[in-house]
Amino acid sequence: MEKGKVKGIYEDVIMAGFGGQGLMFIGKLLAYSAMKESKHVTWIPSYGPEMRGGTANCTVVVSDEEIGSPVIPRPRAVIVMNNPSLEAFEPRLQSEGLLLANSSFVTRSTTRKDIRATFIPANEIASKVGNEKAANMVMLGAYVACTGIVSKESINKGLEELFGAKREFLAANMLAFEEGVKFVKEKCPKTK
Amino acid sequence: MEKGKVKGIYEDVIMAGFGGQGLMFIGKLLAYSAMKESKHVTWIPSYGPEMRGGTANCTVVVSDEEIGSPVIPRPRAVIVMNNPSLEAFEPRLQSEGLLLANSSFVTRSTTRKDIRATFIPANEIASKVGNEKAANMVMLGAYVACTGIVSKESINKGLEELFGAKREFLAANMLAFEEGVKFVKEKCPKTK
Amino acid sequence: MTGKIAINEDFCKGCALCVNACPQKLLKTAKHVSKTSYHPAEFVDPEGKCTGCGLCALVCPDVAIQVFRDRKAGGEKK
Amino acid sequence: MTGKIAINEDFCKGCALCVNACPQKLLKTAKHVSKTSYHPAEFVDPEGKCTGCGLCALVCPDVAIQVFRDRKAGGEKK
Amino acid sequence: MTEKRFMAGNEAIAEAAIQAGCRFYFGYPITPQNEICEYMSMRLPEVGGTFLQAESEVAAIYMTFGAAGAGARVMTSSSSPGISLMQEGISYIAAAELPCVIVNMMRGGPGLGGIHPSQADYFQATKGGGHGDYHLLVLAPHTAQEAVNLTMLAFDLADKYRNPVMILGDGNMGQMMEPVEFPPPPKTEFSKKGWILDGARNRPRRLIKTLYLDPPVLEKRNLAIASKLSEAVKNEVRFESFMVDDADIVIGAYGTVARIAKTAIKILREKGVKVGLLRPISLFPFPYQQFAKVAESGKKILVVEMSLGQMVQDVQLAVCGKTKVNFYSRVGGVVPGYDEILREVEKVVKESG
Amino acid sequence: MTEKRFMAGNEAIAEAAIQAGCRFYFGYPITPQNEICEYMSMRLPEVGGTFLQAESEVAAIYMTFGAAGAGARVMTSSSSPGISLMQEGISYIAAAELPCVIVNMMRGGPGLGGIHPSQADYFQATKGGGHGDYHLLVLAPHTAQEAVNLTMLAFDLADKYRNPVMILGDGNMGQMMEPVEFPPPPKTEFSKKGWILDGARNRPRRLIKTLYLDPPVLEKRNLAIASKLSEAVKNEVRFESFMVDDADIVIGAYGTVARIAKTAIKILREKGVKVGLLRPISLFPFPYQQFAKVAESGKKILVVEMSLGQMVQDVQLAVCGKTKVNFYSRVGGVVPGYDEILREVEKVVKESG
Amino acid sequence: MEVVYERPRSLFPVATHYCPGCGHGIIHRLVAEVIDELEIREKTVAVAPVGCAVLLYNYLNVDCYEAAHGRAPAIATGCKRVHPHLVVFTYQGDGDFAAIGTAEAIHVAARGEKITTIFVNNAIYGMTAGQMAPTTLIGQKSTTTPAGRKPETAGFPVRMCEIVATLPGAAYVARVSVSSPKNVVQAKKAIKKAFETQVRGLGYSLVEVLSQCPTNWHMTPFESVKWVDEKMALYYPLGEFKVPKEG
Amino acid sequence: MEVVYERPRSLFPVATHYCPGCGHGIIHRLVAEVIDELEIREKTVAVAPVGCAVLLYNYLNVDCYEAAHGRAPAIATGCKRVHPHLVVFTYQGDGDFAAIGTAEAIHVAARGEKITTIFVNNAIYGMTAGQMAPTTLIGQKSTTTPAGRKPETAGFPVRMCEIVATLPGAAYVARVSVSSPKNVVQAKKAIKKAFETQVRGLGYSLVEVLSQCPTNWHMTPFESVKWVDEKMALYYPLGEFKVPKEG
Ligand SMILES: Cc1ncc(C[n+]2csc(CCOP(=O)(O)OP(=O)(O)O)c2C)c(N)n1
Ligand SMILES: Cc1ncc(C[n+]2csc(CCOP(=O)(O)OP(=O)(O)O)c2C)c(N)n1
Ligand code: SF4
Ligand code: SF4
Ligand code: SF4
Ligand code: SF4
Repeated sequence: MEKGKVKGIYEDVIMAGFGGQGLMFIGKLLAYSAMKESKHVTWIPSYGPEMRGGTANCTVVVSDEEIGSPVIPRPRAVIVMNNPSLEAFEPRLQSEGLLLANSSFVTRSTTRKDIRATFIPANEIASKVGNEKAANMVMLGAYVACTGIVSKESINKGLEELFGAKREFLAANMLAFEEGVKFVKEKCPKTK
Repeated sequence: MEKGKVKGIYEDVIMAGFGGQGLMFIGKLLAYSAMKESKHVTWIPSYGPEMRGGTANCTVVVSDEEIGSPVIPRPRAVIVMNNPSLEAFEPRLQSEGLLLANSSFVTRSTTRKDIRATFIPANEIASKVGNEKAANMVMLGAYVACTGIVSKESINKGLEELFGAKREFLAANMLAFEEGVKFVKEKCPKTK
Repeated sequence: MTGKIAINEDFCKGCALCVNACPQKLLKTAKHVSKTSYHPAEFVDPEGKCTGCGLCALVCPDVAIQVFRDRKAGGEKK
Repeated sequence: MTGKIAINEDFCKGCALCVNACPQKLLKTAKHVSKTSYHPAEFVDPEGKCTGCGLCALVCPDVAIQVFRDRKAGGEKK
Repeated sequence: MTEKRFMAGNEAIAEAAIQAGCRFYFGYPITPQNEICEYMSMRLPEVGGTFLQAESEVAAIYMTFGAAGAGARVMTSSSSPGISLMQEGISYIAAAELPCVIVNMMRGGPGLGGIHPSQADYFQATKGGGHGDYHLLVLAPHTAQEAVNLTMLAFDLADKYRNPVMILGDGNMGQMMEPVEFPPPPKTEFSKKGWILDGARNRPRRLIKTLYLDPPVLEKRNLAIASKLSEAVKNEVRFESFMVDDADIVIGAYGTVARIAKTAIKILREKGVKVGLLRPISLFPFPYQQFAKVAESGKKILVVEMSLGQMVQDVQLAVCGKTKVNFYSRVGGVVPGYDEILREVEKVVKESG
Repeated sequence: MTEKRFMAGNEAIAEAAIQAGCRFYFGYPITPQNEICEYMSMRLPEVGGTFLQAESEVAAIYMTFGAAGAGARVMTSSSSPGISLMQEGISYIAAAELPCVIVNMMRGGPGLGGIHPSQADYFQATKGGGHGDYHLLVLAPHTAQEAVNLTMLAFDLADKYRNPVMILGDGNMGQMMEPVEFPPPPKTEFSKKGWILDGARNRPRRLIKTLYLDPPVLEKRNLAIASKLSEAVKNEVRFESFMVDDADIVIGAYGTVARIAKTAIKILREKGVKVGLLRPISLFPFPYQQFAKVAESGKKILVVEMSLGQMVQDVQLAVCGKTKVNFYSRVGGVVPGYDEILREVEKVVKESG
Repeated sequence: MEVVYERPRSLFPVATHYCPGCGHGIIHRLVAEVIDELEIREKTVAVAPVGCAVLLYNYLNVDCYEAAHGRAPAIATGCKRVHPHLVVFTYQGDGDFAAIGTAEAIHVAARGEKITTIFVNNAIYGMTAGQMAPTTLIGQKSTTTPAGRKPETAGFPVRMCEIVATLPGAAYVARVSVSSPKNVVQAKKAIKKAFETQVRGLGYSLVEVLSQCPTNWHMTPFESVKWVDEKMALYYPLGEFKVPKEG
Repeated sequence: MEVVYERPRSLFPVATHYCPGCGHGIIHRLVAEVIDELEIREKTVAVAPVGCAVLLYNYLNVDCYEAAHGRAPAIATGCKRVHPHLVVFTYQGDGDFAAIGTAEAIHVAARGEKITTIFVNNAIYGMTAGQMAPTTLIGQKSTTTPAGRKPETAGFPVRMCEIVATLPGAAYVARVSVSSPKNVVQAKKAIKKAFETQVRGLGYSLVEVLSQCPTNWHMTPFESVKWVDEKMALYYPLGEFKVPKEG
């Protein structure tokens, strides 16, 4: 929903990328973690054959009120993990909206001036901390850092509960998550 | 339709009996013959599994106007060829209506006083002229004699055209038909 | 071995399958018409030739035939 | 008998069935990612061992392989 | 004038189809429309056509799909349960925009029900028993002659709108024999050349499909079909207005019930009751305007159906509260007699003072 | 309060069914409801139930028939084309008065269409896509939690009225994950002892049938079913009235569209536009009276659907011309955004001055 | 004298609606006898077809479903899964089992569903008055093959036993006829084996019964049983196609 | 050097939507090659199934219908009856041909309809993402048999060739696979024979192709072709089940 249109806690985000980049995963994780904080949440995936091989996306809404539309025509934030996703969702981002792009795959810059865009070399970062597969967690860390919509603890618990995450997996993912937080804090000091 | 309710030529009749007694046949013949006299006609059978073994009936309407209802709740005339049919249709006959019963099979008399009932030993009559199977034609002859709704010639032509009747078959049936006419003329002189 | 049969006219439809099945030729189609307006099968065994073999009953589609047999025949119930 | 093959990277999905099919082991999965974001098959035949047998093409689900053979080999078109 | 033939409604429909150029029929037996099947099996080979008894109604409707896509004039027929089985296929045919004629000789339902006349498949026929937004064009004859004429028309409408057309009758309509004539069918020719599948010789290949995974594309397709149908709504409303002009009460009825109502009207008129009949011939498109006009002129309405109340909803939509819509019905295979209708009209007269 | 679980609508429905005592599920895969199938295949064996993947939707609905007749709580599910294939069976189940729950997660149609959300099977669900006079009870949840509650309710209603109940959702509803709780299901017990088939031990044998060849007998059956349904019409109307009281404009919408409308309403309210939502929860019986009341109080109505106009007819029937019924729709799998609904409301505001 | 043959108890003492000479009557009787002999009446559920035998339940004194055309196996499956201890059987004509219900027929066998099917093959559609069945013989006349069935347009008759026997889930598959006392005895044996197969939980059992339809064959009952022997049994050989491994 | 192998002309030069290693691609190619070799492209009509191959028409340059799930044989019949001179074939998955479309599959063969079916048996529902197919092997995991297919509840896999071969209307019936170069060569031969059978008007022809679905089997493409050879081909023996009498 558009900024300033409602009071209280409210965030929505579309996450998009190749199938296999773990977008669905971090979307669910975000929603679940927020739910554990007693917030209202919805998670809605794109579905169908286009997921196979092609790109996939999901939309997460978090609010302290009952959620109306789980479908977001003009999202407040967008996380994109590849070029086609940038093409698809950059135009839909609302003014002042947050664009988080994984620059390990997204090769062009944004053309919009009215948004807050951050390009994050998520795969490189994730590699550096030992697990390239956790690039998605880097992006989630960045998103959570920018919005503050859930706590790190909730994410940690979410990983454990929702995905029955094994100890090492948990640690590796949380490490990546924190790198994402760090990246944002360092590069975009404006963020709360 | 009820007597006196419409002007012009109009007759309706329900014919009922065992499957195999040739009721459908004479019904079609009557309708076809009347059609050939440029009258409007409808013929409608009872249909479905009850026809197998059980009783069957058909309704014929002849008129010089377009025919509305082909289904006749209270018929002007009823031809019954067995007891169940008498039970079924005697009560439905309208006041002053014509009941023609084949007394070779119908074993009880009518209980109604307000109708014109004639009991015709059609099988015996047909046997006498050499073809018991033509009992139906005896009944048709009686009906035509009572109502004058079609000419004998039309019936003759109808038999030929509709059923491609062979010469002998034709003759035998017309003979039975005439016996039916005769029976009525003799026994019920009131009939026109 | 002697036997006899009873035909239930309420059920018989006069199909005559029993007539053809009886090895002793003891069944025939009756002249009269039953209540259900069929010509039923008729058991005619003046000479007591019926063995109670039950073949008529075996082929009767209308289960109209009851078969009796002399005790000494000792035939199992079919 | 000598031959060679050409792999169309627009079609190849990197399934590696050809890699397994090549009797001369001349195919391998490339390090690089194609436009369609697969690691395509790569034809590596420095010693010219390819016979143009076409087995790789036979099993390729994406019709990504074109096979050439020396004229003198005179092999029929498959 | 052609010669009159004495035919049952089912046979008349079959013969009319053949005279309209139908050369392919796929069907599965079911009472009370077996005579269509049987007549086709006898007649089609005579005219070089193909009769095929399908293994089921599901197969029959898709054989119809195949033949229609191949460019043939094709028909199938069934009765209520069989038509229910065809709902997926009907939706597909409408989606693929293939012309064909489907006959439903309705019988009592739901379930196996009975084999006697019914009109309880009205909603299924007119609102879409299958999934998705589509509509059949639905024609409801009330005499055998009209069955002939409407069957011929049905093939033309199917071609004109590339849409399946349903002939909606009932057991009575199918079994009843009446004199019929076969006028030469309208010589309308609709070019099918542009879309039929007959081998991609000297032309780009063609496709008949209904899958559009991209929602905006499917939406466009849906809207295109809708706009085509709205053309039909404009052009193809058919009805009979029988003694309506001076009537105080107008009976709304179609098919068998309508002709029974005519008898009631004749009798009532002789009694001095001013009653008429507005008879929808096309059930889709429905003559909403005509009913609206009736309502606006202050006439009372009595809808009579062999269903628990289906067409009456369309009548209500049409009159929009402007007059009272009375309703009378018999169901389960019971055909209302003209005497019942007569009584109902008199009730309405009394109630309205 | 039970613990919140984070579940997709499809899974929530499946789990709710199980918690409501459903131990038998027969179905055939189709997007976008495969998760119901899959969840059932995993969970039912855990609770001693039976999951069976049928060879088709036709078989699935008749397996459901068989299990319902045997006295079990049973469910099947599918999406639009599959539901079309079930129409004959649904008519039979209604005719045989067997309780069961049928889920339709609607997708774009007609034909194969697409797999994205749609509401174009409204007529099929509410007016009867099968033959004969019958009605499903139809419930349309708009959140996963409501899907849970209505699924549990559905089993009770099915038993109470001995009638099939349909849960009508769409792809969004099925795929979307939300927190849900599973309240203990209502402890309503409906004695099935009197009619189920489980072997004629120490009692006269029983019959489950739908054939009544004698029209008057079938008519009686039809009327009995109708009178039972009219009870449901009296008792089971469910709806949500959201900010309707002081509204000038009332949106009529159900399911996914309704929740999207709620967002539009929140935004509009902040802008000072007095708009509300009347959300039918039961589509059959339809909240006619509630819409009539809205109309009588002079509010404008805007119906929004993912169909080319189906529920809007019921709204029109309800308001009977007493207010203008505006209509907005997206079809083919396109989900209307709250921004579009917002725009439409503003248009209505402008038009009505 | 002792009664050596009388009406089986599971059969209501009523006249049937079948035509004179129709095989359905014999087959009903055999099923009833088997039910009586196995003493399973109180745990038997019958599923009647759509076809001439739709009124089966007027004759058999057991719990009964009336199915939709062709769907009896699906209904039987639903019932059996709920009550595995019951004996569930379908009774189906050739239109029902071999045309509209082909998929249900194949798959109930493929699943090895523990039910029994009595499949009455009379080479015609009886109830709808004489249309071609999938089992109608080449050359045979019907109301939809007025010139006799031609394989070029109407295809070949389907042999269901041969098909079902290919499926591992089918435990007992046999074809019998009721055209003569000897065949009736055989038929009963097969029906009994089929029910026993189910009771023993071995899998699906199918008995195809060649059955005369004098009415729609336009023959006398006697001509019709001869036609079963002389024509039908040639194309549809009698015998057991599959028997449970353990005896 | 001469081109000894290249893309068949009847195949559009586009990438497919199939997963890496999927057998559909190979089978499409073989069909296209046969169409090219028989020079019948301009008189061929394909009927695409509902299943992963629903988009067949994006690849094959011939007139195409897209059928409803399981109904391709009925549509093909409608088309072929209108245009007997055309070559009409259906391309169907195992859900399409052996589950929902069983009746249509059996009866198109029973009628001896002069069409060809390419039946792609990948033992799973591909398009809907991995549910059990009628051909799923015992023990095989799928999303609706999470613990592996158990015959007691989910029944036994269906062998369509064996069934169809019992029908007189079927002229050519063969099972092949595309798991190795050798098998691909065999597969093509069978497909060619099948089309020739149709062209020569001999009856119905069916080629069942065992095909790998790496995605839903959760295997690499190479593992999946090995699984075809080592598991599937055991239950589904390769070979010709019926060949036309005259050669
Ligand atoms: C869906 C559906 N289609 C068709 C029918 C009509 N119908 C009733 S019985 C029957 C076939 C009867 O033949 P068969 O199964 O061989 O049994 P029989 O009557 O010969 O014993 C048909 C086609 C129906 N009731 N329902
Ligand atoms: C009537 C209907 N039921 C179900 C579906 C969903 N559906 C689409 S494809 C498919 C099965 C696909 O499996 P298969 O036929 O084996 O082909 P594959 O995708 O494996 O190639 C199903 C069940 C549908 N589209 N229509
Ligand atoms: S077999 Fe039975 S029904 Fe037929 S004639 Fe003999 S006793 Fe009567
Ligand atoms: S077989 Fe084909 S698609 Fe697969 S890797 Fe080799 S060239 Fe690429
Ligand atoms: S029509 Fe045939 S099958 Fe039906 S009852 Fe008569 S003889 Fe028997
Ligand atoms: S899911 Fe399986 S069958 Fe479908 S494209 Fe992928 S590999 Fe092929």
